[in-house]
Amino acid sequence: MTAPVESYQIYAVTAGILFSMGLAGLFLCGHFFKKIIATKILGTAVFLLFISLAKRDFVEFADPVPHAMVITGIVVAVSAGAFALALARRIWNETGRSTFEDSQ
Amino acid sequence: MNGELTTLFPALTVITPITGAVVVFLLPARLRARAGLPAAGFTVAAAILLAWGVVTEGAVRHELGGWGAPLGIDLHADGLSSVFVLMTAAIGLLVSFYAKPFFALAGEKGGASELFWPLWLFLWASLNGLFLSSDLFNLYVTIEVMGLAAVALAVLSGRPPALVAGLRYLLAALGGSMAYLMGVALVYGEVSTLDLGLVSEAVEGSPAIRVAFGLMIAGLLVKTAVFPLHFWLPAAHSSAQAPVSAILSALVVKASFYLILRLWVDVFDVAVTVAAGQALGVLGSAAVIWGSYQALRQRRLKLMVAHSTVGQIGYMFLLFPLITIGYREAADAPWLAHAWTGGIYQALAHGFAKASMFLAVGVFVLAVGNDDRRSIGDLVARLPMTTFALALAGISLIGLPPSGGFVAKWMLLKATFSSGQWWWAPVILTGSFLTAGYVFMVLRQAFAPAGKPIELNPVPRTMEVTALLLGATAILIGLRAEEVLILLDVGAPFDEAVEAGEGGEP
Amino acid sequence: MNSFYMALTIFLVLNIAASMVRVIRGPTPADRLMTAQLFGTTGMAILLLLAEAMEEPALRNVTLVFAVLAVLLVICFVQTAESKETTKP
Amino acid sequence: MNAADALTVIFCLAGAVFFLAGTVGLLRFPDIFSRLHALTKADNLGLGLIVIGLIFQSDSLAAILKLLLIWILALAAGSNACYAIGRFALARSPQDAVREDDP
Amino acid sequence: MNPLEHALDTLLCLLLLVLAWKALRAEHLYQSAIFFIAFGLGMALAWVRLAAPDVALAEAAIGAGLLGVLLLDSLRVFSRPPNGSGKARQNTDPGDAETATATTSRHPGARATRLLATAAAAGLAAVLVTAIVRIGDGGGLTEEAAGQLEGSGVEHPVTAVLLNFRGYDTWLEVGVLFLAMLGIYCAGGWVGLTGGREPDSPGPLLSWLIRGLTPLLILTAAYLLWLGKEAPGGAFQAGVLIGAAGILLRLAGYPLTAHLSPGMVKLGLTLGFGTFLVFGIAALIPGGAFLEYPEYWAGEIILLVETAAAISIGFTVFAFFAYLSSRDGSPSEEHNSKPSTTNSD
Repeated sequence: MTAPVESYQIYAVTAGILFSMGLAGLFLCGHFFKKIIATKILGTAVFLLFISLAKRDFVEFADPVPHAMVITGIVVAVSAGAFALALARRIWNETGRSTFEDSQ
Repeated sequence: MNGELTTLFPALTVITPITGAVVVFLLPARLRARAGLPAAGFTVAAAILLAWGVVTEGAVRHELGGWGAPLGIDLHADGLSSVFVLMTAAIGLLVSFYAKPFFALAGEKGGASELFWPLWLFLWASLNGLFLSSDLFNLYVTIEVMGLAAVALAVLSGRPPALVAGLRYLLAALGGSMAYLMGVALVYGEVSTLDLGLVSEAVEGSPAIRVAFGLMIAGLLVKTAVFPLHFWLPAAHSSAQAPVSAILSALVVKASFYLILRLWVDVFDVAVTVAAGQALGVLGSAAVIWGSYQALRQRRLKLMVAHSTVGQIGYMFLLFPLITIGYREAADAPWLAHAWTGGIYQALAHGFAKASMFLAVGVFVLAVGNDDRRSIGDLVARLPMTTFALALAGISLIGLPPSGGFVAKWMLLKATFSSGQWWWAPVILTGSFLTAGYVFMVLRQAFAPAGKPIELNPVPRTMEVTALLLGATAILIGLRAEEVLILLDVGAPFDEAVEAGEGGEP
Repeated sequence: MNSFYMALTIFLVLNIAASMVRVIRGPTPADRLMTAQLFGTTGMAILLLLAEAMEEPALRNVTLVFAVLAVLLVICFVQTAESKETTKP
Repeated sequence: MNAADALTVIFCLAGAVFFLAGTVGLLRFPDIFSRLHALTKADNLGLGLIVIGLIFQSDSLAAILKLLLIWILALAAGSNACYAIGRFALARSPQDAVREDDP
Repeated sequence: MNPLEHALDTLLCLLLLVLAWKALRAEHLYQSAIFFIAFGLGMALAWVRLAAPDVALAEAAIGAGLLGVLLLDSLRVFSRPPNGSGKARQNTDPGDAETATATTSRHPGARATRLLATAAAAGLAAVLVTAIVRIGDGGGLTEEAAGQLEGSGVEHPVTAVLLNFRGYDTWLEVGVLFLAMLGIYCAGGWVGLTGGREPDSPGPLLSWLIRGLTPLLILTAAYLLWLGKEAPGGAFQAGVLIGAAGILLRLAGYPLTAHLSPGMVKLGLTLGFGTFLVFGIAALIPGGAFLEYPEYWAGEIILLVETAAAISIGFTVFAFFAYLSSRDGSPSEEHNSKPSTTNSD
């Protein structure tokens, strides 16, 4: 790479790749369980980008605003994930379906 | 009214419904329904206060936590947001009146229907929060609150089709809001501020901003269920219970449309290109044709109304190509105001009409037991008020003269011709014909004599009255358009609508 | 010293990467879960080394959290997987 | 490279060796019980040695006590995990626990 | 940037990418669960490398405490034939539930969509990476945060932003937790936490460990909560630890929810959110803005609000697990009985 690569840029680039991997996973994976894992990977990718840009603005401590946002985001992602898991389990118990495919 | 007090109103519109939700949740179940209505009443009062404050004082800004723009979060209420807050209040109040008897009836059949009131008040608070917030990350959190509350309401009945549709809706909503958040991350990385006003000043057309803008709009398009990304809407809105479907179709979908409009016009007006506007226009017209055509083919009434939502949302997106073209030629081109008011009017009229249609269909399903189109025979004799409500809502959806829908489509048509983009006109007209198709098909069947007289189970009168009131409002805002336009013009980007003497009657 | 810590951390991360093979090959779920336990312990060692390398005492709290929660996963696996046992006819 | 640094290097390297042993054991051993043994024993010892190595670097008593607490917790977690998984695996497939002639 | 740190960062990023890829592509659900738990650990290390100890603490607590347990519990459900009337479409021999990714690739249409989707994802990755690499140097809000820090009542910048500067976000987010629990009730029926069967005791050794570990968990939670004023720590991490203690006790078969009346459940869920709301409205009365703490009392108010939030988050996290594992844990008859016939207060 031309400019000296800082450490935050490595993580920022990984965030971009993880994001598209999570999005592809969300559409391609059939099973509910893996779709929920895909949404979480999606969220983690976005938070990784937030925090790596925060490290770029390091003065005597890294930029606290993205840190607070990411902590809020992690809790939101976990609660949404728990809700999705509850729905998926209930659907499995009621109808034995674990994918969207066999719906007409 | 000194200025200091009006700054409280934006916070009040968010706090009252949430306090109502917490109080109602803590009450025992039998008191819960009785406490729900007063909480809805207080929220409507706060919304009216806000609208009144905006009209008298102009745009109102509330700095949460007292810290101000770059660090803290602000609630900013201008004409556009207070119009949507008022719409949510009006529809919300009438749906709440409808929901009280509905859940009293549906309560015994199981499901967690006691939880309707806390969830609905929470959703209402997140809608108000979204219309007023002027911070990009806070908008993400509000969208998540709205998404979770909407899905929780959609699966309230506990039946398997509702659960599957709810999970598909939740996963689509999560994907959409994560794409939006990725856009926010790129914007913050570039201009390192989150307040909408500061971002719009600091932003220029750099590649990161264009990608961020694209991601945010794509995420919000998923949540607004525009044509290619609408796969989740019909199942979710039709399998939900009647008042919930009305809330989802009339209000929740409008929130992400409002956000796209806010980002498109106020924040990223530098990064917006003509091609992007045309692309959204094409998506909108595809939605109009596809949604209305699908609605024509449905046998189940609720599915038909849900597909018509997809169609009507398409009309709102015709607004974007008409506005974006304006920047190249002349910033104060005469048709900008028409397109702007036309698009927002379409959102308002569709809200009232769709809510009234879903409530009317709900009454019909309660009375007859199934929502199959063929069993609607002789409805006019047995449920006259519901048929009248269905007719009023249908008129507004098609866009026949006195209704709000007509004002919206008429203004869009005027803007299409005076802006030279004539190709949107055939889309609007075919859309109206298709909508007329399925509305008159239902009405014809309602007036046709039924084969064998089937007995109906009794339906509480308040439910029919609320459906009728909503349909009447859809017509009313067409007749009395001045008030809405005055409120709409506070801080509007193209504020020539009133001076140009257009007023309500075109 | 700093570069020594970094070298050791790189070695431990390679350790984690290598033990992923067991997750893929592991015949029974118990094997796979054991690897998760290994990840936990190695992760704690890495965190302690980074705490020294980056002079950030807060990382010891992170290690403490990992240490305290390490056993939760295993007990959950044993309890839930075991109840699956009893249901098999 | 004063004495403390030298001691740290020695202990941490020893710890790393044990981690390596744990991982190799995990990958190479034929059945679940030997893997379990390699995994929990080797890793805890590896972590212990690294903790001792880092104790030489830490200045305050609180830091030393925290490091030791972390190690003790890891030991407790490791041994109990070994016991729990062992019992579980025994219940699942008793036959390969008593096999004498391993390939 | 000495080369060794570069090597570590690159290695960690590669490991993360491989773990995420395997979590999505693994054939058996158990594999993808374990890969995802390892991915969570890798992310904690990434946060540490990016000088974000608070986020690493949150990721560690939530990843190791709540997420792993929820995933494993859900795996038990997915790998067992449904106790409902519906018969399972996939073969569900315990341990390795066949995932649908293998089945969809058989009929021809899926192959095309898979290729199209992977191509689109690769394109999106390319666009994203170019945008990220060419992003300007924003500078962030570090100066503003440092400038206003002494007015916020706490020394640690992240806690100041989380609870004072952007308190509205945190308040809404505690609301999201409360909402998610309501949603789970909607999905499963409002029966409170007392339904279902408690798992049997895991045997003498583990019970002794759990009895010793739980007070330590609560102590660590209190330590993190108190530490939040001047070092990484705070309400969420402490709350999840309290929840993990509850989950631990439940796993050990202690009848924790037996004497929890629905009223107490509701109070526990709304405590944190309500305290936040009360202090926010209290700030309105003297004419200030919503959630505007008076500077003199800011430190104490933040600590009080954080304690209430930690207790409420702990209770909600515990309720997530207790409700889910009790609802369909036992293949008992409760499926065919109407979910809300039991006492709904």
